[in-house]
Amino acid sequence: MDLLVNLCGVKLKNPVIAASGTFGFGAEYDEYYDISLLGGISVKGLTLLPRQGNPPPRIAETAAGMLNSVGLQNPGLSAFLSDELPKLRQKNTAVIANVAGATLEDYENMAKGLQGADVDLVELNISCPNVKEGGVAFGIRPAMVEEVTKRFKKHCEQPLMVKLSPNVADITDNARAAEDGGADAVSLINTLTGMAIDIETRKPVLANVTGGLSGPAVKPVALRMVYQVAKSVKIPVVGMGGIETGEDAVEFLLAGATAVMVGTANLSDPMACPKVIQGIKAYLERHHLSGVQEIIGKLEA
Amino acid sequence: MDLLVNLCGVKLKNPVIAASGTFGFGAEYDEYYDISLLGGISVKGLTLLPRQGNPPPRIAETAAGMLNSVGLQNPGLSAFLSDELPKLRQKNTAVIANVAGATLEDYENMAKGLQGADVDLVELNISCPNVKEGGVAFGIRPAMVEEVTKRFKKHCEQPLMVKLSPNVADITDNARAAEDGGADAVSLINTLTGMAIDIETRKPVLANVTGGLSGPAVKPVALRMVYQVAKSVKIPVVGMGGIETGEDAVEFLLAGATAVMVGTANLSDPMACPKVIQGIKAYLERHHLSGVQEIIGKLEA
Amino acid sequence: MKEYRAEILENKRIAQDIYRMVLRDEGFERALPGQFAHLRIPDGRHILRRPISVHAYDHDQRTMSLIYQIKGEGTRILSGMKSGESVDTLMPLGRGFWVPEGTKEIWLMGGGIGAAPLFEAYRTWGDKVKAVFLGFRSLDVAYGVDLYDKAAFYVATEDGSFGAQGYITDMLDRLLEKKRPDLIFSCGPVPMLRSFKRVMEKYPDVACQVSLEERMGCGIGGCLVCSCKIQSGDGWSYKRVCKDGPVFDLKEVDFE
Amino acid sequence: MKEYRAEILENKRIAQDIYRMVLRDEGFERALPGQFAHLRIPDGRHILRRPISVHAYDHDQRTMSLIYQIKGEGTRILSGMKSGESVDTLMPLGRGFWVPEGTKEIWLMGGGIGAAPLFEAYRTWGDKVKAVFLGFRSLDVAYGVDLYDKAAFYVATEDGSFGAQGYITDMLDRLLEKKRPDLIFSCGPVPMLRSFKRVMEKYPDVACQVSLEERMGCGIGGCLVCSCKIQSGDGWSYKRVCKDGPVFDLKEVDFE
Ligand SMILES: Cc1cc2nc3c(=O)[nH]c(=O)nc-3n(C[C@H](O)[C@H](O)[C@H](O)COP(=O)(O)OP(=O)(O)OC[C@H]3O[C@@H](n4cnc5c(N)ncnc54)[C@H](O)[C@@H]3O)c2cc1C
Ligand SMILES: Cc1cc2nc3c(=O)[nH]c(=O)nc-3n(C[C@H](O)[C@H](O)[C@H](O)COP(=O)(O)OP(=O)(O)OC[C@H]3O[C@@H](n4cnc5c(N)ncnc54)[C@H](O)[C@@H]3O)c2cc1C
Ligand SMILES: Cc1cc2nc3c(=O)[nH]c(=O)nc-3n(C[C@H](O)[C@H](O)[C@H](O)COP(=O)(O)O)c2cc1C
Ligand SMILES: Cc1cc2nc3c(=O)[nH]c(=O)nc-3n(C[C@H](O)[C@H](O)[C@H](O)COP(=O)(O)O)c2cc1C
Ligand code: FES
Ligand code: FES
Repeated sequence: MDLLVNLCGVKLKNPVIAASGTFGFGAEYDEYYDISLLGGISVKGLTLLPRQGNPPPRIAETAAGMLNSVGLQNPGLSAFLSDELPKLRQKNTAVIANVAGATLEDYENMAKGLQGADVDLVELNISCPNVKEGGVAFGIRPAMVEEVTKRFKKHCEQPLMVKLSPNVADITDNARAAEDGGADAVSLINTLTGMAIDIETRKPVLANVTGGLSGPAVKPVALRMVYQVAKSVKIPVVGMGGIETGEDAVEFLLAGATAVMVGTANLSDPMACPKVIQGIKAYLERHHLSGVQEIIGKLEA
Repeated sequence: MDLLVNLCGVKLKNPVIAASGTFGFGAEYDEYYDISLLGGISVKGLTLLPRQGNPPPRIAETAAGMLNSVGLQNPGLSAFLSDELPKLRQKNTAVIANVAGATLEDYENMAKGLQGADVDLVELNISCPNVKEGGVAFGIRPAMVEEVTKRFKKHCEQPLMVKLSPNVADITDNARAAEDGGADAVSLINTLTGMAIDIETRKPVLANVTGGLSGPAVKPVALRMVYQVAKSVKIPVVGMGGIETGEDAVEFLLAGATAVMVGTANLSDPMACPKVIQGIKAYLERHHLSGVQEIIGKLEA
Repeated sequence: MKEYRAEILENKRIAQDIYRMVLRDEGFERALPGQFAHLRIPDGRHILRRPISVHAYDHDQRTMSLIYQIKGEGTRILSGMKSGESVDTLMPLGRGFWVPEGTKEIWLMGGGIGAAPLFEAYRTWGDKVKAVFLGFRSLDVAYGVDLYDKAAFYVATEDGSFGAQGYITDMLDRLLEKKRPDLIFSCGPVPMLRSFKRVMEKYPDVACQVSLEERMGCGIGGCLVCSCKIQSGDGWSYKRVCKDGPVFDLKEVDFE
Repeated sequence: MKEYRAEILENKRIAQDIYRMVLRDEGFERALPGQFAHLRIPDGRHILRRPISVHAYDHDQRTMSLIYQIKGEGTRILSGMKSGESVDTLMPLGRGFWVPEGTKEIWLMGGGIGAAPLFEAYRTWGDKVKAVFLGFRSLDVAYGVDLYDKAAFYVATEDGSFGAQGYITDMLDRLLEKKRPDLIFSCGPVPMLRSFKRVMEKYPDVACQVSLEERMGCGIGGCLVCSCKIQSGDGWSYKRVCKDGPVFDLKEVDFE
């Protein structure tokens, strides 16, 4: 069974990557299983300087989904490079640095700060809905997507993947903008902006009022966008949004994703990623297919 | 207990309206309960000429949600006026004509065709994702929203409510465009475009490939948009998206909706609307409130 | 029709992935052959009900038997429910089989899980039902073959593990060459119904009714998702399986 | 810690809206006082687990008792589960109470459902636990008051329906004027913990540990949603209740 995929030059032992923000820097999950069996890990979103993030409550449960407003709490790029990356590199899995900034200069400095860093891929988060400064603004207008991609790419030594926001009218415009800006891949979707209200207190559940919706609830929207984007760009697409099982992952692969990310499902079940890998394998076996390549983009529509 | 609300001059005995497309012309639900107890009914989306709609399968189940691609199957405006409206008018509930067109001329002709018709309100559907010609296109760009509203309004004798699409980057732009075009109210959200894949056949579940996502899964997105729009326009807002219970409805009312619509929940449970009305009442009683006015827009955020 | 919280009296595996569920509710309205029940899946994730045909209905006891096959998540969850639990049930829905005046002899033809609804027709019009034809993939998934004690009974499996080997429509065809009923009630997978329709084109004076399946939303006629193509006059239109059917005149059905 | 499909041995109402659930799994790892279990809600709509503190843990029997109150949908669904069913359980999670060397006397102070986790501390360090203070809203919601047989036991209710009338923190305050332990373990609603902190500012030499609550995602330290404000040096930082806690030094906690 050949699960190997090639993501813009990066070889992943299987197409399952832990999604940014749901998996810390991997250590906590390594207590449950050897995280070397993952295709890759996209680490918690990094910024140049450390960030405390938003006040709690930062999470609200919704029907088959959840809202979060963590707001990029992270130790900052240099602490990541010195403290976390070396530990992560002991594991045999691709490491993806997920990075965000508030200004174009921030992004440029992030790219420079990552020069020489032993990460396999950089994932440019221009779509985080939970930070006030910048963040999501870069991810909405195609011209901005192209600009920030171009600026980052100029200083970026690693293959670059741009993570797209679903809070747009036509996500293919932004995917093409990222491609035009020099992205080597795109990943989607980040969270849909949502809200929950506590009717007893008459207040929003999240201290931040709104948050990012993720989990099974968003899967139909994510799958539609991955399908549309895969048809619109030539660079590879990494699909995510609500994947809980191998069957879910197969839907995204059929829709044209080269690899998938598993986010919220890690919160429901720390064993989610290995279960997704197992599920893909089982599907391929049941259909007598020799490898995952035989299903990528093979939707008959 | 005062459940009465005033929706741009139309008095509704309570703020619960059956959403377009999930309630036919009311007759089927009248076999379960007297539909006179509803605040209003928005009828199945009407077009000038009869439409057969899209081929089946037209529905796919998703996590706490569903996709539909009915595609505006309807008997056409004149059959509605002659065959359905008289029956509906025997019931003591507000009647809302939900109308859609493929061209600006269509919309104008619809407005004219409705002149003299005994409907309380017209709901302009410029956001149906399931028809190829026009439909959704009118609902995306603010300039188009304003234009189609203006043209329709010119010939429209009834109060006009514009139904907004959630498949946009900033829904407040479109809400303001509708207001500027002369809308007396806005309703939101229509469905989010989504997709589901049958991994055994490797085909989309829906014959139409994509469809509109509705149900509890979309509630957080709907609630966020209603909250944003209620703060952005002066005309009243009708909120919907995933409402199943009185508690759900109260969330939308707190967020600023003057009334709510219940759609998909009618499919899960034909008694959904009366249960929502009951649930709102129970909430008001439990909190010793004298009427629904005491909660509309009363979110503390 | 109404909404009930019906009690499960029995929920038992009767063949491979096939279960019989018996529901009771004091308020049950009388169900007719070919009508269906619309069951809510009791977890919060599946918001759509599942349509299941009435297999047998007893108005004295107010009990309804359903036979269902595990296909996906919904039916899998149903199969895990226990006696004593209750199921949110809409019933009786749709337009079932009907017997035109003057009908003397009825035959029943069903395949796979489509055999289930035919039994209530046999219970209701047993004196007129002279022959029953059931087709299954194999013995493992055959069920309800001992119920038709007063009719000529024909059974075929694709692999020959039970009854004749082959398609039940061929068997029916051979019998029709010798003998004709006034009316045939049928239900089964689309490929079977397609060949049934082809067979019956040779015998235009035999009236045929067929029970169709389509993915449903409301199940009561309000949402227009369960459309099937029905010929009317020169053209066709989409009819609602849940309300205009599920039983239609075979001649009018366009299987495409 | 690990993921278990633990069997429910008991799930019983013990006070108004308060239940005791006893779980068993052969593979249970030893749970320490103040640690918690993270339970999956067995329907498909609630994707987040629910954190519940260990009330009592028996490593010989591999049984864990939890006491929980019905607050919303998740705990309501849990309360409907039956013995013999299984619950997807992560345990033991978090950093529990700890006893610094040289500690001679420990007191326990808890309010409402926060009284639940204190019992395992009593079971573990019973020889050191000399006094227990429990506060409840009223008699209806009081539970577990007969468990502390070897310690001085104080109970207060807000309405006076059981024990003294008033707040348990006032009672504690009065006793502290006469007598001091080395260490107090506490758990309860935030308003109670706030006044507890105020009271303890008068007795700075008594070490206090407090078990906090915050809405959780993963429960294992990976998602950073369960943050609480903890003083460190001159400033503060957000710590994870699930991994860095739930038990913290009272002095460091900023209740805002
Ligand atoms: C009028 C009618 C009567 C029926 N009677 C019976 C019966 O007596 N016994 C029986 O076993 N089955 C019957 N079916 C089919 C049964 O409804 C489906 O097998 C069942 O809904 C599958 O649900 P699932 O959750 O297991 O499958 P999933 O594939 O997980 O279901 C996903 C969605 O697709 C729908 N769906 C999937 N397959 C079908 C199908 N064949 N027809 C309609 N909807 C489908 C489901 O209702 C659900 O909305 C009947 C269908 C109809 C329309
Ligand atoms: C470390 C820890 C230990 C706990 N121990 C116990 C215990 O022993 N007994 C007990 O009854 N309760 C305990 N709680 C509180 C318990 O987790 C909540 O009451 C429960 O999650 C509410 O779930 P629900 O579905 O009934 O409520 P809902 O309001 O429907 O839950 C919605 C969401 O909010 C979260 N939530 C709601 N209230 C709380 C809360 N107070 N703390 C954390 N999350 C919350 C839920 O986990 C869920 O994600 C503990 C909480 C924590 C953090
Ligand atoms: C708690 C949480 C934190 C997240 N933090 C980040 C982040 O730091 N950077 C990022 O690019 N995406 C972040 N995301 C988004 C996820 O990586 C993913 O795009 C999204 O959740 C959809 O996938 P899912 O439904 O599988 O979770 C976060 C999601 C969650 C639930
Ligand atoms: C089966 C179905 C058909 C629909 N048809 C229409 C329609 O004709 N016109 C319209 O404006 N909205 C239509 N809608 C959208 C609903 O009115 C509503 O905006 C949407 O479903 C969100 O609300 P809900 O989650 O309560 O269903 C339809 C929705 C469904 C599920
Ligand atoms: S299922 Fe709604 S009309 Fe048939
Ligand atoms: S709940 Fe995920 S870090 Fe605490």
